[in-house]
Amino acid sequence: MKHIIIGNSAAGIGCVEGIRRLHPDDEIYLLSDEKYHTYSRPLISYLLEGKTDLERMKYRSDDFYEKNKVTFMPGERVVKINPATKKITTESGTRLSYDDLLCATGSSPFIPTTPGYESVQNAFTFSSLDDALALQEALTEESRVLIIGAGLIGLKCAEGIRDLCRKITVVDLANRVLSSILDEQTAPIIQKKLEENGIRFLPEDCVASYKNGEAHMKSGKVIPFDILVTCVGVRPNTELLKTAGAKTGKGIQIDDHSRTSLPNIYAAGDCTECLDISSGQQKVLALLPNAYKQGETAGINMAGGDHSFKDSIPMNAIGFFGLHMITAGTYEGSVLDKSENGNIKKLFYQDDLLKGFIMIGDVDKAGIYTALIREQIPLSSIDFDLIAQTPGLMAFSKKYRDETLGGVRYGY
Amino acid sequence: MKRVYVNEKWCLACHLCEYYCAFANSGEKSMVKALKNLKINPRIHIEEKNGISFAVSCRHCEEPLCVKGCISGALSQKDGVILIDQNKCVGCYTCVLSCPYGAISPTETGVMQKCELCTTNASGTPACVKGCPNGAIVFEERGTV
Amino acid sequence: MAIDFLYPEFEVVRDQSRCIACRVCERQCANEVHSYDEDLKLMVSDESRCVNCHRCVSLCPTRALKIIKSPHTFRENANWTQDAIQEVYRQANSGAVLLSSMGNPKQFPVYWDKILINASQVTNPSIDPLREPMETRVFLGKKPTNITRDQNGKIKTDLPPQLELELPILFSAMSYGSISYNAHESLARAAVEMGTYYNTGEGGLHKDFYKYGAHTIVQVASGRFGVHKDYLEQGAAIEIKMGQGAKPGIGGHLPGTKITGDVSATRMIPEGTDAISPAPHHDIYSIEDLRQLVYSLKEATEYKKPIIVKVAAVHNIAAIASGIARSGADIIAIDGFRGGTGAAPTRIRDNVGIPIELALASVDQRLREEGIRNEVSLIAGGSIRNSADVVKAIALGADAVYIATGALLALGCHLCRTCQTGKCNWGIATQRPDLVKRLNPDIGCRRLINLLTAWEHEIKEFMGGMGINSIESLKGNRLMLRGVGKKKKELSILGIAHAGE
Amino acid sequence: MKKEGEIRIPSGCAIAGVFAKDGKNINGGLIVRAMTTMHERSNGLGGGFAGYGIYPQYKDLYALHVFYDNMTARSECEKFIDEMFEIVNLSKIPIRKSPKITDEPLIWRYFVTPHQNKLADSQLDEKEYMVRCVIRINTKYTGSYVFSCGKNMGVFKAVGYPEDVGEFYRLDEYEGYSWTAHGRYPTNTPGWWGGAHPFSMLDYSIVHNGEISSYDANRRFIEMFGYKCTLLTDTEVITYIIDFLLRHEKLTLEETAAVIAAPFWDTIERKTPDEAARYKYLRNVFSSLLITGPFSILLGFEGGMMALNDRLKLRSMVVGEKGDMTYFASEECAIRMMEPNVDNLWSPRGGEPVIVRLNGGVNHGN
Repeated sequence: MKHIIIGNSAAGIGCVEGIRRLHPDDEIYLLSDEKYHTYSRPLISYLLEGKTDLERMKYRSDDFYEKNKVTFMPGERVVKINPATKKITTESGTRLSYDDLLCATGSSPFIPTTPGYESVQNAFTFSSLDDALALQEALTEESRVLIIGAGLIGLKCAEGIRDLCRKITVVDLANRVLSSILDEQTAPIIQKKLEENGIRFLPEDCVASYKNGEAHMKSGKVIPFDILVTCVGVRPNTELLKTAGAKTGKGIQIDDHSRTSLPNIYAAGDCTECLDISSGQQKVLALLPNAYKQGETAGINMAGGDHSFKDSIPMNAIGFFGLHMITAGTYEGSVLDKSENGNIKKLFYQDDLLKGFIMIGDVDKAGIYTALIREQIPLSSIDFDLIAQTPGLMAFSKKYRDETLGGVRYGY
Repeated sequence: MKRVYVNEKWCLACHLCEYYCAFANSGEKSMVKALKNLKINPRIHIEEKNGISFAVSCRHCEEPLCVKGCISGALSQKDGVILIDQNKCVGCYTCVLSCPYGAISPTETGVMQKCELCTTNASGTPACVKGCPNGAIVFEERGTV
Repeated sequence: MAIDFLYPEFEVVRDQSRCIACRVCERQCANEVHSYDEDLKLMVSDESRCVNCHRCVSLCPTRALKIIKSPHTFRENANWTQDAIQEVYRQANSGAVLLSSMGNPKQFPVYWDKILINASQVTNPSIDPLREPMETRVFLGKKPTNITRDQNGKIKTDLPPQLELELPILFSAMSYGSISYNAHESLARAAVEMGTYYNTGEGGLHKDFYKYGAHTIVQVASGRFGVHKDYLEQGAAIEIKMGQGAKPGIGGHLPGTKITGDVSATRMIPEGTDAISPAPHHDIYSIEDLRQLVYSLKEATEYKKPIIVKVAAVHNIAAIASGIARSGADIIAIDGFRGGTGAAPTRIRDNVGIPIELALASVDQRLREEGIRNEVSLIAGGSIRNSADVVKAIALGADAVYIATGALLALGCHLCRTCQTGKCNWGIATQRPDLVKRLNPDIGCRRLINLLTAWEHEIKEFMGGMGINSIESLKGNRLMLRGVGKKKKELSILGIAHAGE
Repeated sequence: MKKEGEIRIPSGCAIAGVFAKDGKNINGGLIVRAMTTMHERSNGLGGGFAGYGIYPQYKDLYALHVFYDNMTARSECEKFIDEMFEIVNLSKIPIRKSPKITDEPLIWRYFVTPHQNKLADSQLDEKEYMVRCVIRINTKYTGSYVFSCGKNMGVFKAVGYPEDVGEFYRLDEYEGYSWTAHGRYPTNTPGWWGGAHPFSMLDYSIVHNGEISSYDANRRFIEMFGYKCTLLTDTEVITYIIDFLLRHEKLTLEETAAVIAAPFWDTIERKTPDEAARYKYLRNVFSSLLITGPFSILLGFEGGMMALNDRLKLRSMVVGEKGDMTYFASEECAIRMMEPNVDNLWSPRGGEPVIVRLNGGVNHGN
């Protein structure tokens, strides 16, 4: 069998590893429009911050392609997929046929149409290594940086370049930072942390126009800047498959086997949309763990296996200046607030299930809550009071512990 | 593969596993030198309540959510053992978010640590197993988890 | 509080330069000797509570602890020893009988240690147990006196009920109640594994252990606790306990605090009530009465199980044993004055009874003189400490030996001799669930198996050295023994020559 | 030094035997010559022979061979013999004086039969009556020692090398269908005539090479049944055990062998269930009669002979056949001396008896 993978990030790599779990010898072609060895995109802010470097941020070891017998084709942008002939064409004119194909084309930063944007000298986005390197190149100790968007990317970018510039201002339309994952009660804690570290936040505002190195805000404020980074969001790269005839919504639509609507074509990662089981809605869950698992699922199925991934939920682990937070699921239903001693813990539950949580500060063992959401464990089957206080296996049944810790097999 | 299994029936909550773990991963030859006047930060933790107690450490899952979710590629699975390359880890806590057992925790430097079945230290057999006085923690081959 | 004149017997010595304050000592001491002082940031101890059981010492990961005998002393006095003085204080405080546990610790002669074993040289080859078969199988019970044959002249092979042992060592009676469920499970499983037997003692048999019945000796003692038809039928043999080496002539007393849950159900007495075993069986006031009980039990079990009569070694033991041999009993168990106990009045334990070596020698000789040695098997107990003791006991005439203290040591007992408090830190002599769980039967069973396996190896080495390849050729083979440093009278009772003779 | 009966005396030895299944007479000189080849296996502290079929003219009488230390002992003992038995014939046993055999006691022979009234009064069977009388003499009559008491057989033994002992007793003048012989290498005796071998009881005679390690276990057990081990030798206790098993317990020779040289348990467990049960029964019931340690024995009895090794075969023993003749010896050379052209020659396995009987084939054991 011959497999083609488009995309060299988590989903693509997951796909390689998925295929190799079943078939050590199937042919694999991996094409990337970037020229780099696979690297971790979320690490670009850490790169600027100096917490990692180009070597260490490689997502897999140098011998990854060789070890996995992957024909790696860097710098090859695929421009066409023909599902009827099972062939692809690249920008350079290379044509390849496939038996199965994974489309893991990721997402691209969205840049709102703003008057004067084209005239901005140092305008950047922040989602690829090239973006980061370019930004780094442009930064000086005197730079005043304006970041549009106080989401995960914008804030991580702010943290990453904090020591590389003089001034950072972050603007967002919302009334708080991280509005997609924090509520009004918890967002100010992060905002405070950012401000303590010299990052200015401008809520409920947006740029009306750029003129002469200044951003003229809708509110009337004028913010002079040297460098602009636009981080208002990303859009799934669906064009390639959409053109080929696949069903797409916000992202490429896939099932729990990572199959698209086209035969022998799979998709995974940020370019897709899938079911968030915590909310029951189709969503673009542009998260690395999600991408990997979708890619791996695709890989196993491409190799002839039968694997499904049906428990996607939104989840985020992120930290700023040593203050960590972990959130997962959706914030629906009743709230149990177990915050104490400056640590935030809000649990959202409904219909005997944990739906979501927000933890800031002490995030120890947060994965146990994640598991409650992901595995949809009925809260009545565990000691919810205890687990709400202290995440631990103590709150589960002895049988559960015997199975997970003791390796005991019941029912055999 | 051989895994660490915990039988809570025999756990005495003596916490020796935690100390032997911390010692084994300290790189020191003397436990006194390694642990004296320190608050230990072991990779195995006792949970105890109302006379029930048990040790929790990495289960070395066959489908490890931590490895699959690791954004930096620092976590990997080698011969069934889930290892962490602390040099690659950036301390993002995605593994903490992912692990259903709470078996990954930060070190003092902010990168993560977890049980590696003592394959990366000088202990040989996992130190918690060797140090358990009552056979509550064992290292055995029992098929898949 | 009034002055009690008692000073701590032990000192807890903690090397603070080693202590890492892991607090395992604190968590593991049921006597609450250790604690952590938050202000001092140090572990501290209250030695007045220490019983010297070594639990803390054994678990301390940095070996920061040791327990030493307090050097605190009275003015030296060979007559009024420290023990003698303190016992007076204790009784003056309490007005009570002194209680102790385990066997007589006093300085009486240990005859085992004055007996030496023979080995072959030149005239007769020693046998290498690693190369040649070396057999330790033993049958306990009556041996028929007349061979009978069928019409074809073939020998009829029916035998009276017997116990078949793969090695001549049994675990002697320790009741569920005096020792823990896990201790019993360890003993039972080890007995099964090693092809021998353990003994319920007088506390009945927990239903969970019925599955080990084929390797269980069920005891009928004066309190008759837990005795019912099913119980008798579970066992491979029934033991009538007439006496115990640690406390000949008196009964037993398990305090109500130990009669909890399953112990109470197994004993068939209400929770919290004291279990009092009378000094005599109130239906046995004579040897004729014993015979009646022996046959009652045989009737009850359809003559399918051998009956053991266990007696303490006392002054006229030979005559007593002769009487028992004629009572219908199949096996006599003799328990020497060093035998252990879960609780006994100290004075009785330390002053009543005679050494098993002398008792065994005189009983074996007496039964042979009367020509009835084949009517009964002899089990010797009461401080068999190692394989050499086993070999010596068998050469003196025992068919097998009982071990209990040795078995408890294998399980972790450190002979602190405070079983009566019920706070055994090793999970053996206790019913407190948090303490009981400290004895994992998987480990306990393995250690017992190890012990017996090691002894078996050693016994075989001894036998091979003597040129004997089957244990039956050792039984009563007193020529294989020589005494050292003992008087003529003692040697004559033991029936052995002096070394060099 | 202490003599036999005062201390246990281990010894090494040479043994030999010859048996004519057709019952033809063999001259005693043959077995004496056989023993000369194994001179080095003895040390001059004891030699002896047993011959069967040698007293055809008195074949229904018990032949008592007695050593007396002195005349007083003799007159005391003879009173007792006279009291218990009808003496049909008494005489000194003819000897040939030799410088190699010294310090001989008085050696007398009596052909006797129990007084019928005494026998009836005793309520014992005749053999038991004989045994009790002999044990009584040997334990109560100081200076008297009955060393042979069977019918139509006799033991001849002395301190000295066996070939010299044969010469001394003029064995070339006796004829019998079965002979056993023994040369002794005791390691701890001044040499006492009574301590020489064969040891016999009624018509059972034993010659034995070995040193059994089960001695005291066997002795203390067998003594419960009226036997008294006065000599403290292996041969004595083995004889009593065989007497007990054959005569008292009425076991067959094969069963007797399965007691004293019992198969190992794992061997027993490999047999058929029926057989295993019988072997197990015998080992169990007579556990104290298992003989361990090295031995090779020749058991002579009226009409037959059995050779048996300990179960590990820790002592040598070879068997040879030629026609109706069967030969036994510690070493092959002794057999070759008796019959240079044997047909079969083999070394029986440990614990497997070789039994020969008059007019019967050689029994190779199981």
